[in-house]
Amino acid sequence: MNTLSDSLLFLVVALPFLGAVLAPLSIILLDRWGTIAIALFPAAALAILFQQSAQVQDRVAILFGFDWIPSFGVRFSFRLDGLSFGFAFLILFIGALVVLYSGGYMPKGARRGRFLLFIMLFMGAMLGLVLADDLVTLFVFWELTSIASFLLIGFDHEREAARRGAIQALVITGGGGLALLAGLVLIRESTGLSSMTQLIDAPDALRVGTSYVPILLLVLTGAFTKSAQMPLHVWLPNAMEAPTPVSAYLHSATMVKAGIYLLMRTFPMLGGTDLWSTILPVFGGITLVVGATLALRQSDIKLMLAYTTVASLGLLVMLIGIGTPLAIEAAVLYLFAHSLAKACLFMVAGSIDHGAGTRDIRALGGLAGKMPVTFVCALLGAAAMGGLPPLFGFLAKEEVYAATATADPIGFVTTAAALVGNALMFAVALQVAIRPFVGPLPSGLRRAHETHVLIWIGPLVLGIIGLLAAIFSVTTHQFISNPMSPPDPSGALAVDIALGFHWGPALILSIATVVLGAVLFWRAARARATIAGWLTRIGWGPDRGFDQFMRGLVQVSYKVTIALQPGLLDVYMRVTLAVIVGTVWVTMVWTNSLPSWPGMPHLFFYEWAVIGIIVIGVLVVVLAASRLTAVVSLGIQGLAVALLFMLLGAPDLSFTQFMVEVLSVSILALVMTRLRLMPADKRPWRDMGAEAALSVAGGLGLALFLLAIVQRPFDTAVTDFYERYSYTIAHGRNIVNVILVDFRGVDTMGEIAVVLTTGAAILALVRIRAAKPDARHSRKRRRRAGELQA
Amino acid sequence: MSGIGNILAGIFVVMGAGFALIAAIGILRLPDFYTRIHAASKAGTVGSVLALLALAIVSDESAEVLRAIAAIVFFFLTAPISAHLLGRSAYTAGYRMWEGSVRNEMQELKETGRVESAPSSEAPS
Amino acid sequence: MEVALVGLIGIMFSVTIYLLLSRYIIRMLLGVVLLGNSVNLTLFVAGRIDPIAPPLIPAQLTTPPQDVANALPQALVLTAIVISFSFFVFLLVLAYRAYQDLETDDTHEMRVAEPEDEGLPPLGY
Amino acid sequence: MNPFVANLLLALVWLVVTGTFSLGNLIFGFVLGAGSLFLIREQIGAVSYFRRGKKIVSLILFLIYDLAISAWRVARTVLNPKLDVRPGVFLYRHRVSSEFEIALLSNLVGLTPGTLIFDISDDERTLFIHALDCSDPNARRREIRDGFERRILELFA
Amino acid sequence: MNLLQFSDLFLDVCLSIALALLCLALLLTVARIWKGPTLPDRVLGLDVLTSSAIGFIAVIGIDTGFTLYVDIAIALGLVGFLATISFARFILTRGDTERSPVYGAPEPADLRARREEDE
Amino acid sequence: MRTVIFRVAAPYLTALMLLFSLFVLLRGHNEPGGGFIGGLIASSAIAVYGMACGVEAVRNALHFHPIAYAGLGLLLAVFAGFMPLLGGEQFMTGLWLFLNVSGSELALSTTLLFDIGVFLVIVGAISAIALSLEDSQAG
Amino acid sequence: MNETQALIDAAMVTRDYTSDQALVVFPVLICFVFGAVLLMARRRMDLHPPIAVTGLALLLVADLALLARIAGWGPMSMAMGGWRPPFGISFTVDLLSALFLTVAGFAGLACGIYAVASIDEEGRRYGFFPFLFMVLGGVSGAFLTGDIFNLYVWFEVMLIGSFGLLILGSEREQLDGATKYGFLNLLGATLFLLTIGYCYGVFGTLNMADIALKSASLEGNGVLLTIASLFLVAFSMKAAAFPLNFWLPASYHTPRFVVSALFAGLLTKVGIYALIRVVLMLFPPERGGIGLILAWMAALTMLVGSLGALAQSDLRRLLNYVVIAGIGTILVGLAVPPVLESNSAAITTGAAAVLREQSGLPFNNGVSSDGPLATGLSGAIFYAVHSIVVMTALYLAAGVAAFRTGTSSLHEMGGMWRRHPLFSVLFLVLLLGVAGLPPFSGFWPKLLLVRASIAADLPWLATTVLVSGFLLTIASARIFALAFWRPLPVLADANEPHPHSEDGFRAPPPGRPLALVPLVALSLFVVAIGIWPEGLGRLSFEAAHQVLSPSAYLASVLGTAP
Ligand code: NA
Ligand code: NA
Repeated sequence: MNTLSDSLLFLVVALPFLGAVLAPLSIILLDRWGTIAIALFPAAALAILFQQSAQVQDRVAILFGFDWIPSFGVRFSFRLDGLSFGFAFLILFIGALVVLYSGGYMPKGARRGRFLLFIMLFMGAMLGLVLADDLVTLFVFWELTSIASFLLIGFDHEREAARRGAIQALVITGGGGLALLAGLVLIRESTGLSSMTQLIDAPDALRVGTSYVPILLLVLTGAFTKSAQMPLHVWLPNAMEAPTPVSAYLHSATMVKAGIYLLMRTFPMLGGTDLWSTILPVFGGITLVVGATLALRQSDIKLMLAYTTVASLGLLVMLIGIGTPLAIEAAVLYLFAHSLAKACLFMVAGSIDHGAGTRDIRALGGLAGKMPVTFVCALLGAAAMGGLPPLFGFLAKEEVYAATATADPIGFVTTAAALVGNALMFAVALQVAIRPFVGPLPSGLRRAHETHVLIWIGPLVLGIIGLLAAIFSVTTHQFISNPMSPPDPSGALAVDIALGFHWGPALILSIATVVLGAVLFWRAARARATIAGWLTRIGWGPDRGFDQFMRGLVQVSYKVTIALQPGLLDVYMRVTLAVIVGTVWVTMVWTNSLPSWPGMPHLFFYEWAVIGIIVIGVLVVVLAASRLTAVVSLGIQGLAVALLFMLLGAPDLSFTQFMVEVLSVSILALVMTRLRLMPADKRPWRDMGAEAALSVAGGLGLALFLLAIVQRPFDTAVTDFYERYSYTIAHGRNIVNVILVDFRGVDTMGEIAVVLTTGAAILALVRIRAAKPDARHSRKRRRRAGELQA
Repeated sequence: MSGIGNILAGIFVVMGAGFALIAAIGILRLPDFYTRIHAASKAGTVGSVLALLALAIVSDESAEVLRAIAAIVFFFLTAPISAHLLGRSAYTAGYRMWEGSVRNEMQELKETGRVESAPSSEAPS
Repeated sequence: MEVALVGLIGIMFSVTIYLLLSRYIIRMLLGVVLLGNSVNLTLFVAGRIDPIAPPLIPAQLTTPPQDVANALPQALVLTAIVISFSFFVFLLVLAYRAYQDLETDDTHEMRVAEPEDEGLPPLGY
Repeated sequence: MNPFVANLLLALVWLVVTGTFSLGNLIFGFVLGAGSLFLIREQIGAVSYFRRGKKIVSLILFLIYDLAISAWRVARTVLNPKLDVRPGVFLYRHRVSSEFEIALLSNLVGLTPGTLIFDISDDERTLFIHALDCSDPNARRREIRDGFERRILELFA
Repeated sequence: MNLLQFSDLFLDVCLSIALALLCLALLLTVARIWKGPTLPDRVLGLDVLTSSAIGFIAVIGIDTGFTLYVDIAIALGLVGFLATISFARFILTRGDTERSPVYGAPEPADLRARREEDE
Repeated sequence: MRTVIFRVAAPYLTALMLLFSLFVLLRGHNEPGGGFIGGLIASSAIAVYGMACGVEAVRNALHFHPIAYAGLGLLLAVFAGFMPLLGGEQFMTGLWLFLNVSGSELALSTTLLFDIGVFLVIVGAISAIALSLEDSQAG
Repeated sequence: MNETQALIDAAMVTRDYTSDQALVVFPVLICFVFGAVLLMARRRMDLHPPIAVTGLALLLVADLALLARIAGWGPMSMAMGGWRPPFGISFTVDLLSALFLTVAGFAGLACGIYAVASIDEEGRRYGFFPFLFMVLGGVSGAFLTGDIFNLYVWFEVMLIGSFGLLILGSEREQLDGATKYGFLNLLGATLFLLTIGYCYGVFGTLNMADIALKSASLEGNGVLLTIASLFLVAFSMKAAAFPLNFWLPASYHTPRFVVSALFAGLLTKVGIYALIRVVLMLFPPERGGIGLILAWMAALTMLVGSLGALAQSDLRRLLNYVVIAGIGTILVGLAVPPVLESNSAAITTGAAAVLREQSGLPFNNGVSSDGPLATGLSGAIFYAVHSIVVMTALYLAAGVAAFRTGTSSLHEMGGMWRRHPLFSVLFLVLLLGVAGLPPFSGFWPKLLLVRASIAADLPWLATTVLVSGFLLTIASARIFALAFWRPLPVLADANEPHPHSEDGFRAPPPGRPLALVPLVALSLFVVAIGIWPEGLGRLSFEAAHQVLSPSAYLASVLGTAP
């Protein structure tokens, strides 16, 4: 691996990001033609990539990268092999066309620059994702695609539907991403392997590990969310709120394929088990059939395409689940065909929208004359999607049928699913390609016109590529699709690929597809109504479910939060004190560290008297019917404590306690009695009992723990030190004071900072009086806003 | 000297404590706030002053003696003031006097403009 | 002696907790004062209370003559007293100001920062 | 020079000369100084100083005497099982002049047990005195007039 | 037994008696504070408590030989005075407070009743 | 409140208390006392003065805002800790200077300076609190 | 004289004192000096901003110098008063302290600059900047001190300073919020003091290094568990961990935005610091018993925080809960089970081990040899640093947003994406950072925490981390959609007064460029750490190591112990 090619390969990853940074500037300087300049970035990247194609065809994996975060064991490393090459090709190629397309499609102004920035950002993220070797690096790019798509889907942010679509995509794919993260971390923690290359080199490491099942489920969750498998597909149709270039790019060729990429990538180490070949075909098959059915129900072209995308993704998942070399090969081909065709058709949809002002299939017709180029594009795209020869889609579909038919033991089911799905998709493709262009021109479409060259160039190129790829299928296969599929253990290239008819079940199934599709197309309106009827009868779908989930989440959160944070200080105190008391008791009992039974203390009578006065004072504080009595009793207690300190040989303490206590009580009485307050502490009986129990338990617990401690031997080294050096070095005869100003002077420094700040804080508290009406006003305002919302 | 000092101190201590007790009994027994002030401020002060005096006698530090004397002066200065301020404030704030009080010339003066018991020379103009 | 003090501390903590559980800020403030005292006593007792001579070094000597009380907890408690006094005064004034503006000292009625009628956040997008 | 300052200086000189810095020695020095000043009182115009000193001493002695008497009275009242009190407020129109003298008089009257300065009229001429035993206000007034007031008047004459 | 020994013994006995008397005094004062019934009564109780405590300090000072406790007594006297006069001041101004509350509307009857119950 | 008795006596009482507070402050290193207790006594003195003679009198007497004294106190304390750093000692190491003044020893030290800082903080802060509360109740 | 010298040699630290040691006290000194000077300069309000910003910049410089010193040469200590530890108070700085200190200084400076633009004359007059310095002084002291009682004192300095900031404005909300904040925090601080009392009663010492040594020799003693648990409760209150978090959502939204920003960044993190320092370092054998409780607390705290964030309609109250979720995430790192052998061995061998050469730490393959606890702890430290920066920035940004829309209610906000695109991007970066999405700073520590919990066989804890991140992602997306994307809702009442006159938004416009400077700096940090986390990651790892095998720390404190 030499440095130059390394750097060049890094450039592949970096170029889209570079383009992103320059996009706004380019638009400002060159207006819509600036998009051409930006399209050069992916084009350049593509060129660099193709330099490596020889090695890729030889199934040599090119590794490049550097230590990113050595302390986490994370490398910024990439792996260019057949699989990533194929995906990278799609991303860059379609990406470049989409960039051009957006130049024509997006309205003028700064928003175009911003849009292009996001598109390029997404392109970089996607490219990084498919090229990443290190698992963490992969995840970083994975999430980056979610973020970029959030911004893109919500691009028309002033519409609520766009915001909803963006949030939905982020929630679903982001949630899946977290599952993926868990899976990746689990892989690393259970095997110690941290890159795809390492995993590929030890393909059985995961399957034999004890964590296989959780890893598989987590990775699949990630892949399924991104690749819109039922019932997590809902975000995809809703993402159609995004501008059409976004749909053409993200929702045909790239983002939705990230999951497929992940499945293909992990197939060698996770695939081939019963679990794998059960889950994937089931989810994939259901997604295929349901997605295609729902596609037929739609009348908005973009939505029709979106649901067929869902169906296609289901088909891909099903194929990967089948997991035979043939199936994988078929998946690769289908992936390729689908990406080209779907991107083309989305762009066509955008072109129609742009030129005719609507995307509703029922309002469209007769545009062939007005928008001839678009019509051609539509035909090419639809033919590829429908699997008609001589387009690449046809080849793919042949392989699909070959693969499903040979799937064991579920061949019949998968084939049936594929047939139904393909037929439905064929019908939809026909609708998209035919309906808007033939028949009479509705009056509303008189002003329809062909669109800007930047708009139609993309689909046209894609359509032609679809054609060429099929015509030169051997080259295509050699270049792209063969390296993408994992090397067959048997070594033989089992797939025979050429543009021609394969006599056998595959052809029969293809014909059946076309026939069935044509019928459905013929009765499209009826079918739409029927499906709509079913949906109404079901009445509920994951899309509504999402709204319910979000609302429910907020409502549950609200209830939980209100319950946990009721806004009542006494509740807060109760919980806090209960935690403290519980901690003392539980740990003390748990560790059996209760004190031993103490002997009767020997006290002088006046010591008893002082303690007695404290007890009386304290009890009066709590029992007093009036708060004045309570305050003054507090003073009694304080004075007695001060006396106690004096009796115990703490004159400084006594000194301070006297002063502080008297001051506290005076201030308390002065301030408190100015207020009209409840004289007594009225609690309900039940509360009173519980709180008294808590109090007694607390007092007892804290005291017992103290007793347990004072029964232990005590190390007086520190105090001995103070006694020894208080006078001899610190020149002070009052050891306490020497501690305060010398031995532990820093405490005192903090203490005076507290006092100083208290003074300043009280000054602020007393002096600043806010204008009260404002506050009330704001509350009212808030409430009214809430009503508005409701 | 010390022996006599000790004996003197002992006597003063007991007297002081006795006065403190008298003050306590006084505020417990006397009928209203205004009469209790007498017990509190007078007997209480005398009690603490006597105890301090005893301490001054016993102490062999002259500085402490001086401080004890200063304290006594301070107590003598402050006791009447606090008693005066307390009583006056309570009266002004409207706390009633005991019904058993024999006269209130202040009230009398305010209501009638003159005081019966006082000789005319005593009455304010 | 320690046992007696421990018992005292237990009682003080019980009352403290009971007061702190009150709905009324003024009661809680009483609890705060008691809390400070209880904790200070705990700190004091934790340093053991065997010798009860004050930790002072008489003139002519360079170290204390006999066993003196543990000086360290005294210093700690002194610091703690000052700090808890500061906090007490602040909270007291805060309660006063709160009463002025919120017209209550019942924490159940002080629902300004976390109003009862807050309502759900927007449920849309 | 103020005779008191002179006396104090003499006491300090005594301290320095004897080299013993103690309270007792200071007081002793003060007394010695007073004695030496007393000898030359005519020459240095310290006659009034000594006269006033005598008055002050007499006031203090009277205060102690009065304090003892009335403390005993209060004690007897309080401890008497029958609790025979006849409290009341009487007024007293004093004759002293300066604020300081008023304050001093009030303080002394207030200090003695049994009497309490209740209020002072706005013109500060009349003291309202609460007495524990107010059965004979004129007797109380007489006691004050012949006791503290006379001595204060003499002192500041 | 010479004079010194006798005087020491005498002083000891006296101190014990004094302590007993003071303890009694403290307890009785506490009783008055408990009973009230008015704020001034309680303030007065605190005042007596303070002066009893001063006596207590002095006696303990003599008893333990740490006569420097006199300073604590002085400080207590100072701060006790401050407390008493500030209470006095408060009692004086409270009349005004009652008639026209500083903030808000006139005092409602129920609150007034509570306040009176308070005394 | 400001009756003649109190008014006349208050300045003397205040002076007496202030004197005592300084005494307590200065001898704190050797006997019970120190900056904190001294400061509390001094603040009590100022409070007594304020009650007898009014807030304005106190403000005039202090001249600067009380919180400034407190700030000065903290600065002094910090400075006392900082001085030894200049001399290459650890923070807050006590530096002592024993002056022989006419036979008696006068001890100056950073710990004393520190204690004076404590004193000022307490006096300043408590006076500031008292005065602001006083104002708020007047207004 | 020789005799005196002998005494001094026995009692005082006589080792060579290098001038860079003075750095240890500078943070506190700077704060106190500037706080005091600003308090004294009451007549010159115009001078407050320049003086304050100078002081804050100085503080940050001192913190950075200290960090550089510690990162280069290991822990450092200063014996206050020259008294030999454990007898005097020593300030001891290891990487953990220095790291927290530096970030605190950064947040402080950011808030200070923002405040210059946003705090009005009245706020200045009544001490905004002095309070700011006092809070920072308390925080710095808490990070620096090596003495447990002294730690309490710094807690209180910080607390009272925060009171001052909290009530600045005296609005009704503030009075209510401050009441709850005040009582609960006072209770927490007092519990801390009480526990110090118990701790002193057992060990007879207050020096943390000394306690660490002694507690290792008392291993298995039941009393220690109670003490450690009480410390845990006390610090959890400070850190606002569930179920002791009440005070935070009750108060953090009431003061000025810049104050919330400072609090959110700093105060709870001091609780975290104390948890690490005291519970992890002083009572390592006891951790086994409380590790599981910590794990539960962590999980519940995360959920309470992230659910709370979803439940709020006011942006600031929402952020309060985000702070709590962050605390829960940090706690995860403290909850994973320890590896006891290496840890307690380092301590029990006592003074000899203390001086043992610190072994080179293996970072090469990133799999720490000390197992999940080291990974988790470094994740916690990393996350704490991230959280300080991002939460400070978020509250500041919320202030700007509230000013620009005149409200902080999600019902009423809107339209900023169109009108203030750059600011919106800034806000978005912060939201993504707080949600823990890559490539922003919040992701990396989360990765470590997930790794640690999975390695420690606590999959449910890892799940909770991820779920909480998921919920926060939802909350962030909602904020962004509602407040930024959505057009400004039209209020029904056209006669509505101009929203800027509302309480809380009366301050002069923080929309001024000056207010954006700290915001940009903080956001750059979030991005920079997201893209290149190695520096902070390495520091966190080393800091965690120093905590878990504290020989260097102990050596720096007790290095010359007899
Ligand atoms: Na925080
Ligand atoms: Na906090």
